[in-house]
Formats: sequence, C-alpha cells, structure tokens
Amino acid sequence: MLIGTAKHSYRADEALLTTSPQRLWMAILLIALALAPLALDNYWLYLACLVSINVASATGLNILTGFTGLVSIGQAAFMAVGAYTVAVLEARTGLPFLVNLVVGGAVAACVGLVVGLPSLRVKGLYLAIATIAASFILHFVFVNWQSVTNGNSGINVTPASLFGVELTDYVHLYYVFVPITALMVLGAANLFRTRIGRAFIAIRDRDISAEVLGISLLRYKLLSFAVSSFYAGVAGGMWAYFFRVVTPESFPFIYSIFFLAAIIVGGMGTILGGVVGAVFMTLVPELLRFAVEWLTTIFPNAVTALSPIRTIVFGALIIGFLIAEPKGLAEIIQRIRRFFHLWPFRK
Amino acid sequence: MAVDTILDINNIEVVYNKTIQVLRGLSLAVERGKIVTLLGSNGAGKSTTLKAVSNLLTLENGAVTAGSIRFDGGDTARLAPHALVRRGLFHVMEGRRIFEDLTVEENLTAATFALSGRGVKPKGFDLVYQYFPRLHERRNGLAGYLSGGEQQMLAIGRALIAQPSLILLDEPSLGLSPLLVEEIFTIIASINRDLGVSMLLVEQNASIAFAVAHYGYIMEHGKIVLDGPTERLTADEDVREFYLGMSGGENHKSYREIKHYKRRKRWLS
Amino acid sequence: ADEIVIAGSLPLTGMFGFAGVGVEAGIQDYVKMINEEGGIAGRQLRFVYEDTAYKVDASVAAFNKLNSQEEIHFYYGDSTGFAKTINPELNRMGSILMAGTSYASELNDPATYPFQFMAGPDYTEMTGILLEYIAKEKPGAKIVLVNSDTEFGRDPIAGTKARAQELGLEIVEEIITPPTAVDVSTEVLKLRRARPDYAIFHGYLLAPIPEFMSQAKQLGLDTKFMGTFWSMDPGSWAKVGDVANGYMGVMPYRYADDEADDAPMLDRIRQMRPDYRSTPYMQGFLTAMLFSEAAKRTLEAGKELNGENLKAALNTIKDFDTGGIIGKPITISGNSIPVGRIYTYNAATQKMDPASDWISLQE
Amino acid sequence: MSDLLFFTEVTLAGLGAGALLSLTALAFVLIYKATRVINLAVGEIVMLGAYLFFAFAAGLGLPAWVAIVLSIAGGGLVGAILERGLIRPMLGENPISVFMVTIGIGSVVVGLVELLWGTEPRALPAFLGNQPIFLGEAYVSRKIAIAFLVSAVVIAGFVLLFRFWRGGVALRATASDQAAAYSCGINVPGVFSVAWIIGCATAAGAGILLGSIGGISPAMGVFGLSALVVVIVGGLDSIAGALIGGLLIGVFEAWAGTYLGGEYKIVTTFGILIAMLMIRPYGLFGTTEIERL
Amino acid sequence: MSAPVSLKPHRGAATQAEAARKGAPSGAAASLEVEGVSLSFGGVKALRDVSFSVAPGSITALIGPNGAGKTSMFNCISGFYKPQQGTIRYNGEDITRMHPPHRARIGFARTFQNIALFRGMTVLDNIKLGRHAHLKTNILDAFAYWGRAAREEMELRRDVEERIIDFLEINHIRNMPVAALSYGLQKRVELARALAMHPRILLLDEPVAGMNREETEDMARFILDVKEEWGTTILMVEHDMGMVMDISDHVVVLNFGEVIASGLPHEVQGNAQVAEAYLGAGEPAAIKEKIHKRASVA
Ligand SMILES: Nc1ncnc2c1ncn2[C@@H]1O[C@H](COP(=O)(O)OP(=O)(O)OP(=O)(O)O)[C@@H](O)[C@H]1O
Ligand SMILES: Nc1ncnc2c1ncn2[C@@H]1O[C@H](COP(=O)(O)OP(=O)(O)OP(=O)(O)O)[C@@H](O)[C@H]1O
Ligand SMILES: [Mg+2]
Ligand SMILES: [Mg+2]
Repeated sequence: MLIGTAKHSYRADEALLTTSPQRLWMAILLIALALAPLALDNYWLYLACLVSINVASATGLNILTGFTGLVSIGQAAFMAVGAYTVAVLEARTGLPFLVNLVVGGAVAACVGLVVGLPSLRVKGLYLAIATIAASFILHFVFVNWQSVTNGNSGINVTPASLFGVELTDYVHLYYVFVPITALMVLGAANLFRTRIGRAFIAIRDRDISAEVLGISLLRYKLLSFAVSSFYAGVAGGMWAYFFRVVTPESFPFIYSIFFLAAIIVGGMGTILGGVVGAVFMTLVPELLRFAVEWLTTIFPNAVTALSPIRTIVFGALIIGFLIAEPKGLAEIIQRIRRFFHLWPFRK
Repeated sequence: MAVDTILDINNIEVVYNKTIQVLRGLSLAVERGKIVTLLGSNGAGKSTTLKAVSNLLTLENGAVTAGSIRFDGGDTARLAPHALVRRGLFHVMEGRRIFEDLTVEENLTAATFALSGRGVKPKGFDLVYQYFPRLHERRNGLAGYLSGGEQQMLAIGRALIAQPSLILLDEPSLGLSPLLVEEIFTIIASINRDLGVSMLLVEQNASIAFAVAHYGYIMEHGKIVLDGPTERLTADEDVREFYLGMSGGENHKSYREIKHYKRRKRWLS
Repeated sequence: ADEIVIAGSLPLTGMFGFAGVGVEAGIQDYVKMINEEGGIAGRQLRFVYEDTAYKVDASVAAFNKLNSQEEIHFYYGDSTGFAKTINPELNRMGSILMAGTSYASELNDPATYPFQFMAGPDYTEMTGILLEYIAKEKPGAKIVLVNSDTEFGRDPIAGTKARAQELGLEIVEEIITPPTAVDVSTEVLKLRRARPDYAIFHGYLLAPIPEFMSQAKQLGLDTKFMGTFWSMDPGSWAKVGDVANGYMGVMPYRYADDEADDAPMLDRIRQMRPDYRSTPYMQGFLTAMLFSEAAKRTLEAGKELNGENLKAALNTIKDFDTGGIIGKPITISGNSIPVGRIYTYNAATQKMDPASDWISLQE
Repeated sequence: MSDLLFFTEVTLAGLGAGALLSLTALAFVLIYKATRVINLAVGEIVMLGAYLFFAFAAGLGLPAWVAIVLSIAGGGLVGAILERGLIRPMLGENPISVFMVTIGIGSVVVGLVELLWGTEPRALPAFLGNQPIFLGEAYVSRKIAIAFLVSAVVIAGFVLLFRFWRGGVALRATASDQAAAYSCGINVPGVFSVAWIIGCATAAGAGILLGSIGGISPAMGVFGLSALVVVIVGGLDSIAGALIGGLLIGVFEAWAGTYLGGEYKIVTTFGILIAMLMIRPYGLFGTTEIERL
Repeated sequence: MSAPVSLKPHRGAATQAEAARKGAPSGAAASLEVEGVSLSFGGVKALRDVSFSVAPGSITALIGPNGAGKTSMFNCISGFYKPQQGTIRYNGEDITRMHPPHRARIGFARTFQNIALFRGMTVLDNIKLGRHAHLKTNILDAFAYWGRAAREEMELRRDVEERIIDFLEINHIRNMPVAALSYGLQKRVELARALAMHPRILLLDEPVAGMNREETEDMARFILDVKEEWGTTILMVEHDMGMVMDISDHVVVLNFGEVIASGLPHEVQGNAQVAEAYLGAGEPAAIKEKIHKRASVA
C-alpha cells in the first residue's frame, strides 16, 4: 500500500530518517564528527567534549521537561549524583569506567525516582520549585556526608582507561564521549517511536485523560524522571572523568538553569532541539569570548570594560530567541529544511 | 442600504499564523435590533468571523488581511477588544470560556468592566439570577466545577451584565439539554425583543436558530454561500436536507437510515 | 616566541569581579614595569587573560583556549574550584607554574599541587596569624568563629580550632551563615549570648560583617571583629561609615598608600597608579613579582622554563625583599608565604592602621 | 540570660527576617496573580531597587525619603518597560518560556548593574537609625523591626485592596483566561502593566530595606530564590499566603539556624517546601487547579 | 437490526458468538451494571443511588438535564472518580476500585465531553496512544527499537491504518497535528483513539455536540457501524434527542443525580416526568411558538 508520497511500507514510514537527503546529511554529519579531531586544536576539542556532555544531559532533561512536561530545575544535581558515584567507584573499586558510567546513571536514576515523587501531586512551576529544593538538599548531602563525598574538598578522580590507554588527552575523551552521547541521543529518538514515548507526550499534553487511556501516571512520570536522571547521571559521570575532580560546588544551581535554557532555546519536545540547544548554549559564551577579543584590537581595555556585557548578551540572547522564535532553534532548522526541501528545483 | 445596520462586515479575509487562510472575502450585515444567524459546517470559519469582529483574533495569531468591519458606524480595526466591549459589542465565545477559578459571582463581577466609561448604571445581578436560578444556587461556588450547561448559562449571564447593543453568540446551545436550549433561546429572543439588543448567532442547531433569527447566512470554506430571511432559507431544499435533516417532504430522516453516499450540495458546485 | 607568557583566568565579572579587576591592574602594572626595565634576561613578559565570571567551567575553557593559543609559563587561576579542577591537567603538562586568588588550605600541599603556590598565607595560616596576635594581646580570650557556608568559608574552621587549642584560646561558639543570608539578627543573638572577646569572620567580602558590628554595638558588646584578606579592603569599608571603625584583620601585604621607608616598590606603584589601588591589586602585583622572580632564577640557572624548574626556583626564594610589599623578607619553602600583619580600620581617615608588627608563622 | 528570653529574641528576629521575605514574595504574587508568570527576575529587581537607592542617596546625595520614593518609582518604571517590551510579546506562549525570559531579564539586569556600579559589594547610607528596640526585655534589631512594620503595612494594604476592590477580580480573570477577560471588557494589557509596575515597585522597595540591612552587591538577587520558596509554601497566587509563608519560613529558619546551625537553614527551608508540596500541593492558600473531564 | 433490550443484568455471553464472527479484536462484547452508586463533592450530590445496566452489544443512552451527573457517572465508570457508595460490575466482576489503566486493559474506552486529544501529537500518534495498555514494549526495547519494539509498532501501525483510519475515513489527516483540525474532525479522531483501544465497552460523552445535521449523521453511522461490526457495547451521553431516539436501544434518564426513567426510546420519550425535566417542547415549530409567547410576556 502507498502511504504519503514516496513511502512503500509502514516500516519505511516509521523510520527515523525518512528521506534520502536526510540520510545523506546524517552520514555527512557522522563522518564529520569522526574526522573532526584531525582539524581541531586542544581548545576546540575541550569544547567538543563539553558539548557532548551537555548534549547528553540536555537530551535527558528534554525527555522530562520537553516531552513529559515535568519542569525540572535540578538536572545539574542529578549530574552531580552521577559524578559522585563515578568518583567513589573509581576510587574504591577497580571497575571499568563504562560500568562506572552506567552505575552512575543508575544511581542518579534512583535519586530521580525519589525526587520525582512530588510530580504525582504537583505540576508546572510548583514541581520546578520542588526540583530546586531537591538540588539544594542534595548539595547539603554532598557537603555533609563526609565519609563518602569527602565534604567540601571533594574527590579527585583518576583518569578513565580503555584498552590500557589512560584517557587524559581531550582527543581520547572525544572519541569516547561523542559515541556515548550519540547512542544516548539515538536511544531517546527511538524512545519516542514507541508506546513509552507516546505515553510521555500524552502526560505532557493532558495527564488526566492519559490516565483514562490506560497510562499509569505513577509509573510513567517516575519513569520519565528516572530516564532523565539516568541521562544526567551518565553525563555527570563523563563530567567527572573529564574534569577529574568532583566537589559540591562543581554543579551549581545555575548549571541547572543552563540546561533548561538550552532545551528552551533549542526547542522543547524535539530531540533535535535538545541537541542544538546544548551545542548553542555551550558555544555562545565561548564565541562571545572571541568577540570581546576582537574588540580588544580596537579598544585595548575591552576585556575589563566589556565583560559585564557578556552577562547582558547572554541574557539578551535567551530573551531574543524566545521572543523571536518561541519554538526554538529546532523550528528554525526545520524552516530552513523546508525551504531547501525542493531546492534547487523550486524555491 | 437605507436600513440601519449595526454591524457591517465587508469582504474580509482572515489569515492565521500568516499562512492559513480561513476567510476568503466574507461579507455580512446585522440590522439593528435583529437576530441574524450564521450557519456552516465545522471548520467553515464561523467562530473566526466572530473573533474577527471582536478583534480577539490577534490573541490567536490571526489577522484580518483585507476588507473592513464597521460596528455602530465606526471602523473596528483600531480598537482594542476591551474598548469594543465597552462600546457595546459583547462576544460570548465558543466553549464557554468562563473563569474557572473564580466563583460564579466573581465571573459576573468581571463582566461589569464592560460598563466602564460608558455612563450606564450597573443593574446588579438579579436579572441574571432571574433567568438562571441555578446560577443563584451556586453563586459562591467555583465556576470550574459547574456542569457544562451551567457554564453556558454563566457565559450568557455575563453578556447580560454588560448591557451590550450587539451580542455575538457562538454556539450557545452546545452541550445543553433540549429543555435548556429552548429556555436559552427563549431568553435570547426576549433579550432581543425587550432590550432591542441585536445579535449575530452562530449555531449548529439550525432549526432552533431559525426559530429565533430574522435573517440567516450559510457559509462554507470561508465564504457566504447562501443568505436570506429565515422563511426563505427554511424552504431551501439543501438547507432542509443538510441543516434541518428533512428528507423530501416534511418528515425528519431517521439516523438509522444508513447513508452510503453524499449528495453534493448545490452551492458548492 | 622569546616572550615569557603569564596567562590568566580572571573573574572580571560576577561575585568576585572587583578582585579580578584589581588583580588585572596589578599584574598589568608589574609586567609593564619589568618590560620597561628590559624584561627578564632580555625576554619580555606578556600578560594574556580571559574573563571567567568566577565560574569554574568558564575558567577551564579559558585555560584551554589560552593554552592552545600561547606557550604559557605562568597561569593565574581564579578560584579554589578551578585550582583543583585544573590541577591534574597541570600535573600532566608539567610546563606551567600557577598561582591565583585562592588561598585554600588544601592547595598548600606541594605533594598534590606541585605546580601551584599562593602569594600569601593560606586561610588557616591567616586565622593562625590572628590567633597569634590574640594570644599575645589577651591570653585565654574567648573567640567566636563566623564562617559562611561555602567551600571558601569552611576552609579554615578545623585548622583554626586546633590552633586555638594549642594557644590556649577558647572557641565559645561557631556560627555558620548560609551564603545567601542577608539578615543576621539570629546570628547576632548567638554572638550576644556567647559574649566573646573576639569574633573571627571568614568567607565574606564585606556583608554581613558591618551588620554584625552595628548590632553588636547597639547591644553594647565590646567584642573585637576580625577578618581575613578578602575582607580587608579599606575602599569597601569606607562606604560602610562609622560602624566600621575598629574592624581588624590580617593582611599579607602593605596597603598601597603605606609610606614606610623600606618600601620602594610602593613608591613605584603610587607613581604608576596615583588613584586608588585595591588589595587585590597588591596581590596581583606580588604574584607577578614572584612569577618573574621564579623565571629569573630559572633562566639564571640556565634551565628550561617548565613547571618543575619554575617551582624549584620559587622554592629557592629565601629572605627575599619584596620591595616593601610585604614588610618582612620572605622565604617560600612550600606552597605558601605564611606572613601577615594585623591592621585596624580607622573610620576617620578611612585607612587601615597597622595594629601589630609583621607576624610570620615560619619561625 | 534565660533560655526563654533567648528563644523569644530568636523568634522575633525570625519574624523580622520573614517579613522581608514576605515583602519580596508579594512581588512574585502580584505578578503571578495577573499574568501567570513566575517572574524569576524579582530578585534582580530587588537588587536594582537597592542600587537605585544607592545612586540617589549616596550618589546624588538626596534625602533618604526622596531617594526611597524615586527608587520605588524607578522600580515601577522598569517593571512597565519590561512588561511592555518583553513580556507582552510573549502573551499566550508556554509559561515555561516566559519564565525563561524572566531569567534572561535577570541576567541582563545583573550585567547592567555591574556595568554601572561595578561588582564590589557596598553598603547603603544608614537611614533607619541605630537605637536598639526592646520589646520587654527582648532585643530586636531596629532595621528588622522597621522592615517588619513596613512589610506588614504594605501587605495588609494589598489584602484589603483585593478584598474590596473589583480590580482584584480583573487581575484573576485575566490570569485565568486572557481572551475571555478581553471579552468581558477588561483591559488586559492594562492589567498586565499594572501588575508588573506594582510588582516591580514592591520589589524595589524590598530591595531598599534589604540593602540597608545586608549591604548591596550585584549578587544579592539570590534572595529572590528564598522568596520564591515562600511563595510556593504560601500559595503562588495568595497575598495572605506570602505573608504567612514568609513569617513561617523566617521563624523556622531562625530556629534551625540557632539550634541546629547555620548550615541547616537552607535544608530546613527546602524541607518545609517539600513537605508542604506533599501535604498541600498548592501551598497554604493557593488556588487548586481545576481538573475535570 | 435491533439488539436485545433489557433491564435485567446480562452476563455477556449472549453476543459473543456474533462478535467473534465479525472479527471483534479482543473478545466479546461486555455487560455493565451500575448498582446503587452515590457520589458527592463537598455539599454537591452529583449521584444518588444510581442503578442501571447496559446489555452486551447494545447502545444505551444516558440522558438528563445539565448537571444531572452524566459525566460524573462516566467518570466513575472509567475510574477517574471513586464513588462513595455502590458497585460497578463489568461482566459480573466488581471493578469499582480498579485503577483506570487496568480498566483500559480489560476493555474500557471513552471519549470526552470537552475534547481531550493530545494537542502536541499527530492524529496517527493520538490513535496509536489508544492502544497503549495492550502493548508490551519496555524501556530497554524502546531505547534499542529492536526486536519486540519494532515488531509491535509495525503491527500497531497496520492495525490502526487498516482497521480504524480506513473505517472512520480519516486517511487524509493522519499526519496532521490535531490542534489544526476542526471540531468535528477532532471528535472523529477521539472516536478513533477509543476504537484503537479495542474496547469491549465504549463510553461516548456527547459525541455529536457542536456538529451540524450532516456531521451528526456521519457520526451516527459510525456509532452504529461500531456496534454492528464489532459488537461493542456502547454507553453514550448525548443531548441531541433526534439522534438518541433513533439509534439507541435503551435509554436511562438521570435528573439531579437520580435515575428518573429508563426503557426503550419511545417509552422514555412519552414519560411526562422526562418531558418536563428534560425534553421540553421538542418540535421546532412548537419551540418557535413557545419562544414567541414567552418573549412577549417578558
Ligand atoms: N488559532 C488557529 N490557528 C490556526 N488555524 C485555526 C485557528 N483557529 C481556527 N483555525 C482553522 O480555521 C478554520 C475555521 O475555524 P473556525 O473555528 O472558525 O471554524 P467554525 O466554523 O467555528 O467551526 P466549528 O463549527 O467547528 O466551531 C478551521 O479549519 C481551523 O482549523
Ligand atoms: N470535580 C467536581 N467538583 C465539584 N463538583 C463537581 C465536580 N464534578 C462535577 N461536579 C458537579 O456535579 C454535578 C454533575 O456534573 P456532571 O458534569 O456530571 O453533569 P452532566 O450531567 O454531565 O451535565 P452536562 O450535560 O451539562 O455535561 C454538577 O452540579 C457539577 O457542578
Ligand atoms: Mg466555531
Ligand atoms: Mg457532562
């Protein structure tokens, strides 16, 4: 049977990438990612690793906030749980680091389950505040649970090692982090092709009618929290291997806001949105750095004089984006895609 | 036209989100003191027409891109929605739209803002409670917990408070029991008669709409396809079949007669 | 390529913005001075830096950016968090010597932090100097510790308590204030109940110390209020008014307007920068001086400029005259310079007056 | 000193601090009530208010009361500008997006303040006097006592206003359904402006009090977060809730800080918050969201 | 054809064979019995001691004035409200306290008075969602989208396309977001979603409200087809008396939370109490007359 314009089976219609241009672009992107380290210096590799950590975590938050509609301002705290778990495991057990990452994710998921409990009673911004509360309480635990977290001084993390290679160079970390993140993003995309993803979206759109359709709110809200925190935990684990020291102040509250900003600027409720949002928000402050540097050639004192302007530009970008395109970068990308859809045959 | 028209919609086009065109050159007029009904299938653009008149379109990213709307002799284009209300144009929106977390009485109080700056005396809520005793019983309860029908009463009650000269009514019978439909339409007719309020009435229940209206328009796909005094419309063959559900003679067609094909409406060809 | 590069992550904005601005000026001035004098062994100094807004990740990014653009010899870091985070990288690279705004006690450990040092006493040493002073002024005095609930604030608590016990001083109350606390009435009540001779504050820039002082005064307490380096800037206290009178604290450097005879460097500073010079300025200036000294000694020994050699050279500094920035010749045997002096704020002159001689914990 | 007296003093101090929280919380409530927007920039407006006062009183040397009036008016003006320029275009968008815009606003305000006044902490000129106040034997800090009185009067004023003034209905109607409010003749943009102006002016006023107690710095906006907790405990759209919630949190924080230690203050606050959310999801006095099928 | 009409409880087996012949997806039609259900909200007594039963494979209409408690009754049946008293039995089994998701699994499906589609999803996804409770994909399957998840999704897609989308004639809109659809189409999508649940008992809350005559006819045809092709039991709330009287086999009338009449459509229509409380004059001509009489009096 024929569905739509050019698809000849349900399977083709249900695929993630439905058109050949899409597949082509994806292939180009993957090759570019694989070859990128050849062209990047250490600074850009550092940023690439950071971007990949942030993408993983933002994708997790997007599952929770963008798709399930449960606003969380605690993503950084879940990352911290993952990071601490990894740090402790690394220090006290000899487990391979991939196992540590998964355990980090799992522990974060468990904490996420607990933090998610209020979501059964409250919604929207009330829930958001509950997650803030959870992150402050977690912070308190990190500071005061001396025997495990080593209090204020935190824990130093020995480098991860894979096949006998110590992962200290950013190039090595890049080749580990980027595939992990890519898998996580793929997993999230798959999730929304199945009943579980649809249940999440249904809860976002109208939770009480979802319940009558046979979706257990208890189960799926908590599941969403767990999945999202798992992503955060794994991202936090990567963070720990990346920065190699975890302290209570490693994951400040503002970092959680950063993730929320990332998915909003990127586009809530689309996988692409979480990804581009995280990329954009991670790189913008760095690009501003270059802008200020360039200005220094004109005004020698630009760094000192113009520094507050970075804070301003950062805020202004969030505002500007939301006012100009509330659906986020993903929507802009879609629009460009539509524009070029038939290009060059038609405009 | 020599007659006194209170509302004159002239050839308007409406576009949502800068892309979706919904109205394509629609014109209609409401004579002062008369009830005019606007019928059409789902998605024809009836509610859109009303929102264009009351200027509430902008809230939904819609815009009137051509044509003009005159209310009481003045162009509505530049007036904010609340300013229009304060000039006497009240829009009872589709889907009731009562303030759910206000009490019934507070809902009525909210409508008193329509009287601001108009120099009319507020009449209190007695009239409303007289028409809808049920609202009086529940006046201190939250409006959100009213049943569907009660909410519709409240929506019309709010219009009464505002003492308007033209009411735009969007599907007042939606979800109401037959008895209440009669009651509400009786009230609509009496408001029109006693207070001389003009009305533009959008309805799905054509028979009841024709029972109170003086004039009718039928629209499809954003255009008026047929109009005339109600007597003439009731006699039209298509109207009888598609809106009144009568097959051939006077008899109502039964819903059990399974319909396997659709006769084309003549006005579409 | 023959330059010696000092790079830095400076908190030019954010909570510690004022510190970054001061440090920037201090380093900048010292670099200018040395370059005008012909550099170090003929090599010019160059200072490059980025703003970090006191955020660790921004700081690490700045480090990586600068590191990929320059061949860096010295690095100025902007927070304890950064110092700890970047340490594995420093150890791995082994090419950079780093100092910074942090005086965290934890960093004062050459084994873990072989390529870092601080241009002054660590926080425990700062309170140690205060205790030394107190023990002399009023043996057996009662002391209350007030610390902010941050990594910065909690840093010296354990060390201070231990030291107080050694000196026979009594810690009668420990008050921890949440970092966001504005109103400190309840803490003042605790202070009143404890009626200490001294209250030592740490982990604050200014607030809430003035409020403590003003309420204590209203209550008729005669407690002496003391603080550490980051709350010792007279410019900030000048805006507080009379309440600030009598506030004391430990300061590792002379103030720029100190016209002591044995301080030629201060004259130079006043020439270069006639307007107000904050305490972070002095810190930046001295750090740059120590960087230069380490570079000079390394080059003189004909060695390569790398982390190990620079640190080794730094540790050869013995009875070194800072030109009066510190009122006593200094010796850097480990990661810190445990020297300081007690000053008292004088509201009438809006200056910090010396209240003690220079105290060194090295003897 | 007796333990009871000490306890009384601690409690009074907690009430005073709580009143400041209430006042700031009021700014959240006023804006939320009309626009369903949680304005996370309230903390930064508080800070801006304090800096405006600093500029007028210390910079231009104006008498304190003139500076107070000007700063509050300035806060209102900023509110009007923000509403007109940034919030109104967001009408009808997802509340989370609007919430994010206010976070962006906060960041911009911090940057501007740093640009204009620098980043170092400062103290405000003293204008509240220094005489200690004793209630019986119990000592109360004068500034705190004044803050308490001001907050109580302002909040009582608003409670009365909303009880007897039909504008309160307009505010809630607008929050509940903008289109329907329009169709009732309510000037929706007007309501928005008024809410933001009054909300921001209140925040600016709170900033003056706060700054005169704890000094000012561009980072003082974090106080907004504590006030947010108060709002949630009291109920997002309840003025009385802001008052009670503020006092409650203030007192509990004081007790926790005194008897457990300062590091327990924040956990106590957030512990209360979580407990509240579990017991009464919409706060002490908040309106329960209506859900019907 | 006319389905069995009875006030007595049924045990469901009667029409099973017939249903099987028609290829009903998940077994037989079901019976429903409501016995002595009471529900109140604070002071408001929404339901008082309501009892009625729905015969397997029949269309039963629940009518009554606004606020009579019809939607509340639906909410009790679908488990969204818990009645304070009384029992609800499904094929003889007491389900009064059963969780809504569980009810969905055993064959309940409903539509809502105020359309409750998921506005952020396409029509297709909305319909697929109906099947949620019958699918088995777990979180690990979902991440990998391998094996079970992919297989299940394909089967689901086929079923939805071939059984429901074709049946309800909504092919052209399957990939549209529901928010962009007109009211009538949204109602149809809601029905589609309910059908995707493979219901054995279908609750329809005002399925034709807001539709004109023509659209009402379409919907009536769908409802009759659902019953006849799959033998699904249907319980419906509706104010459109023309339609209720024409298509239902049995009518129950609620007023102020109480059952005031029940029986065959024409019996109920002839009941004076029902006419007074609910129906009114009924005929447009009579209505017109009444309106004019009232209006001139006022
Ligand atoms: N906010 C909107 N954005 C985009 N399209 C819209 C919007 N509102 C309505 N439409 C589209 O405009 C068309 C006309 O809608 P309108 O609500 O005016 O129809 P209607 O005649 O009132 O129908 P009904 O009888 O179902 O109420 C529909 O196709 C609808 O999808
Ligand atoms: N959650 C609730 N809280 C309080 N009262 C409620 C609630 N749900 C329903 N009610 C009340 O119960 C009564 C019955 O409401 P219900 O919605 O069941 O009526 P209905 O028969 O469906 O009416 P309609 O035909 O108008 O939809 C009404 O008076 C309504 O106000
Ligand atoms: Mg409509
Ligand atoms: Mg109902």
